[in-house]
Amino acid sequence: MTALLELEGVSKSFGGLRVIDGLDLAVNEREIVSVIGPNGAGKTTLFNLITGLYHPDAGQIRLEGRNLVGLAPHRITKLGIARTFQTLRLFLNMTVKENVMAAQYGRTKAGPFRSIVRTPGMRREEREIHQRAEEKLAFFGKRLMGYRWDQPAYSLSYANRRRLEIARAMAAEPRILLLDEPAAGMNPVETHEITELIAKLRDDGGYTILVIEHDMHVVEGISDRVTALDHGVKIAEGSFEQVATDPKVIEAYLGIGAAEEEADADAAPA
Amino acid sequence: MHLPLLNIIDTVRQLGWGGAFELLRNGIVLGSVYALIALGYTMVYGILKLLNFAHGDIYMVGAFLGYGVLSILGGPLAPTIAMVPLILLMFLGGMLGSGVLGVVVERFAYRPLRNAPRIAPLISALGVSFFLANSALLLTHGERFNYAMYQLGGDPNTGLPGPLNQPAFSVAGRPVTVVQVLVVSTSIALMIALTLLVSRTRLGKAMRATSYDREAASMMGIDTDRVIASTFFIGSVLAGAAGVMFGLYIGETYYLMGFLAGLKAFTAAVVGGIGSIPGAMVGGLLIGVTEAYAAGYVGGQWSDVAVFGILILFMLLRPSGLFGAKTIQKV
Amino acid sequence: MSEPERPAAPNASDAAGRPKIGVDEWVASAEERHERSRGLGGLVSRGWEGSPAEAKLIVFVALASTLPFWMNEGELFSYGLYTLLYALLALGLNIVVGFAGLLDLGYVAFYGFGAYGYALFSSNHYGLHWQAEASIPLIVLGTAAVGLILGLASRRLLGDYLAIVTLFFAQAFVAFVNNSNPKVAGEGLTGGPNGIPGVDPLNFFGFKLHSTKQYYFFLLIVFSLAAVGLYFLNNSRTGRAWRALREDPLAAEAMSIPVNRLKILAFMFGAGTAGLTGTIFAAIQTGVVAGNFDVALLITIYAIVILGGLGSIAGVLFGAIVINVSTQFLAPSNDHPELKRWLFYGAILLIAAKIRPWSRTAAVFVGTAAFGFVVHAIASGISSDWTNGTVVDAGSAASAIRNWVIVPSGHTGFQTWAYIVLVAAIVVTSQLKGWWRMAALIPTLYWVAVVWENVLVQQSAVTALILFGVLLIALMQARPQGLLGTARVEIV
Amino acid sequence: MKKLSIVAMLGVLAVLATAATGASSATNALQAPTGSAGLANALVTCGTTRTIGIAYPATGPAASIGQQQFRWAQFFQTRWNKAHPKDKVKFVQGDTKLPDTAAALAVAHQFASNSSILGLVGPAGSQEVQDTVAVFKSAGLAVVSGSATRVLLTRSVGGDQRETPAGYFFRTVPNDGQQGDRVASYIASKLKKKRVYIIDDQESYSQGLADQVESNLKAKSGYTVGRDHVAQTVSDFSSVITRIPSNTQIVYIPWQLPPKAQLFYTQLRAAGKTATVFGSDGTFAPGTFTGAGSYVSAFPVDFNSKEIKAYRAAHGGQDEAFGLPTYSAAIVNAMAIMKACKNGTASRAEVRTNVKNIKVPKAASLLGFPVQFLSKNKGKQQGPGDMGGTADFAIFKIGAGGKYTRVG
Repeated sequence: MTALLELEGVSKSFGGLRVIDGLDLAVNEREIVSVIGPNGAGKTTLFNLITGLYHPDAGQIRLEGRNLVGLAPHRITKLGIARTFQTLRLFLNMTVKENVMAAQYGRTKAGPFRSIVRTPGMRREEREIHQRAEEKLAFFGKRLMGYRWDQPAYSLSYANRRRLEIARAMAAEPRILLLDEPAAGMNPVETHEITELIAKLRDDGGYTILVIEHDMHVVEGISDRVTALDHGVKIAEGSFEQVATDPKVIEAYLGIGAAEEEADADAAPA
Repeated sequence: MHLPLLNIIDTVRQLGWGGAFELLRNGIVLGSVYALIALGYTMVYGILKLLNFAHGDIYMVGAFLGYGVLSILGGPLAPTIAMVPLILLMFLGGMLGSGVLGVVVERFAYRPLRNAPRIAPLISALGVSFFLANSALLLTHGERFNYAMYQLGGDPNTGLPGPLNQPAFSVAGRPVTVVQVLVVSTSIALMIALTLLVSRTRLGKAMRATSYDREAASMMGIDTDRVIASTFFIGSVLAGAAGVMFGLYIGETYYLMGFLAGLKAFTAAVVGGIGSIPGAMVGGLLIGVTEAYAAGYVGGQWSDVAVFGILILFMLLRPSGLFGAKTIQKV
Repeated sequence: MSEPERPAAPNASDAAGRPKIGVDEWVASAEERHERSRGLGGLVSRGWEGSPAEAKLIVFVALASTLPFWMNEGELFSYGLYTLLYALLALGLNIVVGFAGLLDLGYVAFYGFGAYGYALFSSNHYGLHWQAEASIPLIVLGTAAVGLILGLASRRLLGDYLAIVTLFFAQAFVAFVNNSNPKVAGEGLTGGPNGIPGVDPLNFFGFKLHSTKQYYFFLLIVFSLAAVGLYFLNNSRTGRAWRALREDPLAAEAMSIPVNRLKILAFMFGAGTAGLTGTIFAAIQTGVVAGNFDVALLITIYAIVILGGLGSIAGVLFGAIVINVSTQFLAPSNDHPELKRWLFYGAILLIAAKIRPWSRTAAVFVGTAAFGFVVHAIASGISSDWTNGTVVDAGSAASAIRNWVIVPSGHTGFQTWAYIVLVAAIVVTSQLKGWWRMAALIPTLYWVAVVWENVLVQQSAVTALILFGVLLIALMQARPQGLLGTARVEIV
Repeated sequence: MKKLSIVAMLGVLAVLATAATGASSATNALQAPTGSAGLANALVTCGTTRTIGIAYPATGPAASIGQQQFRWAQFFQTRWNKAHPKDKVKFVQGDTKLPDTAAALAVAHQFASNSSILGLVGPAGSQEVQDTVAVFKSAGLAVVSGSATRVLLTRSVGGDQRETPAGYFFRTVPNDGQQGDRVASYIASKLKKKRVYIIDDQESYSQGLADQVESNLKAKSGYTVGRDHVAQTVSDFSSVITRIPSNTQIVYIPWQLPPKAQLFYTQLRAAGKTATVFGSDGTFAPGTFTGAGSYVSAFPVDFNSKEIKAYRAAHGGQDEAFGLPTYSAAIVNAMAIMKACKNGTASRAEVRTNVKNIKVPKAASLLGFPVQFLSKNKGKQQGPGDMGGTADFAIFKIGAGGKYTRVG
């Protein structure tokens, strides 16, 4: 069985600085893979490469065997990869529901002229867009329901903004969701919720998920597999236990020689 | 039937090297005026991300203030005081007056909008531009005042050159006059002063910090309102100097002169990479020289079209301007 | 005056202390303000927000259709017809700037393309007299195609760089039509500085529009249709995608929205609307000339869109009404000097009446009146030529003004200095605090009257533009998000 | 539901539209949207003060000349009202913002609907006249302009139709054709110079004159005629001057703004070129355009007359002639209205008929010739609405001290 998403020898540098260096990565259907690594390890760059915001200097990125390198980001999303952003890039002045509806652009067809005269086909499609948006929002229970639909996104709390980002990514109807630090800035209760949600996304939603996360509790709770990066190079891969105890990983997080001094590597770095 | 291209080649041949130099000279002199105005644009943009459309009108006010000093102190035919202090006083009046005006404009039209959507101060700037230009129209009845009425540049009757229009030196048989040297050297001096101010002084540091991140700067104890006011003051002082220089060189001041000059300076700032100080200088010169060559070789009516056409091409090829930082999009 | 919480325009010195738009605190305070606004203003604003879009449209059309029945021809032309023309033009700009967030400063060039296109197809210039039902669709498509080309050329440019390229495009357009005299284009494509005169009226299937009223109703119908169409478009997949790309092009791209294609589409729709408006303009004007498409028009249209509230269709209409009616009303050809005088003094009184407590307001008013008589007495004591100038167009108020305001005759420099002193006095007064300010206010207020009578009334056309500039500044401070716009969060 | 209500609304709108506007009666002649027709013959009670509309560019790029025109009109008003206390005039101003003709059209509609307005001075620009004359015509107003000089406004030339209806447009200024002919023949037969360079300033007036002179000179053999154009906003002519061949004898600059001519003159001399500068009536301004040795074509105005001295005393500033024809246009209107008001009432139709027959003697017009309008074509250049008679240009030479002397 070939993997759903495959990266082979992907490299990227910015002005001489190698951010990703010959990276191989495979994500199988309905798998949750976590990417960990210290700040500056190249995790977000990896996401940007997969989604087409950056073009790799070398290497191949394939979705179901189809090469993605060189495609525009919106084409890649249409092929089945959607993401969230670490820094939160919601459409702040649009309502919650509109945010989700906007992401269905690639899945719908009605052109501007049909929209102006409101043909029956266009209205049917519009109803479907509404319906699907409501479904996606319903995934988050009461958090994003009811009166919140018509509120502008900027009025949401931080945690809700993270949830809305996920809902918006879901609305693009992808096969793979790339989640960039979904639990950042959340309190323990919300973090717990997000952990459950990610599992639910895979189990009920049928998504394959690639996630960047710093919170080791979250990583432990959700991951089928964990990949650790440092300076753009993969330094470890395997189950959470394998990776978390790998001396190279501990060294990367805590600095050279830290592995010997700090036996208690349990403390997850922020 | 003449093909336009052949016409141009003909003209180039006809004008020869002397003509080519003359056009270059014209372009550099005019371009250094644009560059000074562009500096004000670019500084304000750098710090507030605001296109200060009223900047051209501050330049216009500077030119009128210089004229005011000239008409009070310089008698029509023989100035009542010596020429050098007279010119210095004109610069002083034009620059200080414009500087104060810039601060007042910032205080009344932009500061209350500090936290408003970005487009609001833009409209406010248009309002200021309307206000200043039409106030000048009201006060001058739209008349064009001519610095050359006073015998600095030359005798208006005989056209004999005055002290400012005497040739200072010549290249390829084409003279470069005193006023042209004055304009170029003054603007170079002001640009050096500005560069030193931005790179060496406390205020310069505060300006750079504020333009990088206003909020962070204010948390670090920088009084950002004062820094912004100073930026407006300095930018307007430069515009005032440009106004006086233009007056001395060309002679004419009138109420709408700020608009087109502002447009060209804005262009210069963007071509150079908006926010960049050396960019504004080079952009200004580039515009001036392009304009001169287009007018000289292609024809007066096409000079603006040529400038716009070349710049459009340029922008399309290098969208962030000459000195604009090519930023990596941070995601 | 139902919104007492609005900071007074020119002397709002508390900018630093005000909450930032978009911050939670601000959201809460905006809600509160909204809840609190009572009285007629609050009722109207809540009623406005509560009613559905089609009701708003019907109310507008119903009110607008009554105009021809109570306005004379000149009023209908300058207030009615031009408001609609500007509104239609601004509607197109709203697509580009309001929906898609592209700073297009070349917009009037498309308007020019439409107008010149119609002038070429339906005039004596080439002897073509196409029917409007043939020429208008062709021109609208042609203009949209030009929009496509400009969009394609500048699709990679962002923000201010896009602005500059499009601004040049507009300038190049004006320069081109002004220069395409016989020597350039062989046949005199655009008529050069003389423009193209004698353009046909709009002529649909043999039915010719030939009066202001007919054009007014025609424009009303076109505007309503365009507004409805854009409303639908804005609430469709395309509209959402435009707004998404305005908010965050990168995120939009990542959410399967082809950003470049949508930008170009926005350009095309904007250009097409401008082209349509241009054809109507050329027909109304019976001629076109390069001067019709200058930057002043661009500024007006931008002011309309931004004043009304970016991205709001009703806002565009509101902005057009405010901008056009105020400029036309202030223009000297609108011959109501007395009315303008009383409105001016009324506005000054209203601003002064914002002083609290009331006793101070009364003190300032009484003080100003007394101050005026004293100054007048002293001035006439010095020399009679300080007070014996003629008061312009004063009607019934002439004697009151003559005995209170000094109107000198024969002092040529007076006007200039009076105006400069006034501007300086306003600047100084606004910076003073407490009793000093009260003390400075009295002579300043009096001086306002002096300048009005001596300078501004004399040159009413220029005054109109000065007041327009002040109006723009004041409106932006009172409502930075525009009249009907919703406050926005900006990512810089 | 939504759709239905909109359709219904449009239906109602269509009914209203037809009700309000009545059936269309297609006419082919002049087609501006109009409708103040009722005012053309309406009788207005005259009283002691009558209203004249004055359309001029008070703001915008042409404000400097527009404001001159208005100052001359004000000067006229003061003098006239002193002399005719029972037949006073007052002006309603209209700002036409030249070159944006849209503003002129709005002014035209407002004037047309303002029933108190009996006569009209302006608009200033030929393009403005072209676009507004239909509105004024339908309202019965005659257009009396002091500065719209395009030949086609009064006279068909070649295949081009005249652009205003006869009897509705008059001008108190000789036209471009007359001036162009005069200048070309002066250059050819008096100055006898064969190398001429023509620069227009890219507006209607200037281009018309430049074309006329260019074609007249080119029609003669042995002439080298160069041509360039500069925008009116330009004040740095150095590069345009570089382009002028150094053996050029005459540079003809038919421009609107005298200060620009002076700038051009000083810059030309500063660049070391000695060609003679030849200006037009637009550049005629003793005190502003003072370049010695230059020529200017203008009306044969007598600047030593006491009226012009009085103007200078009242309004300050330099001598200039651009606004003078506006003074004459105001006289024409005031006289026509006074005549119509003999019986206490007047209508626009009456005033318009009177305008056609007004005679302003040479001394009163200040222009150096009497004002009186042709009713049929005269020569190649003039048609109904032009002045005919001795209304033509004179050539002045600027001498030492900036003194203007008539030489032809």
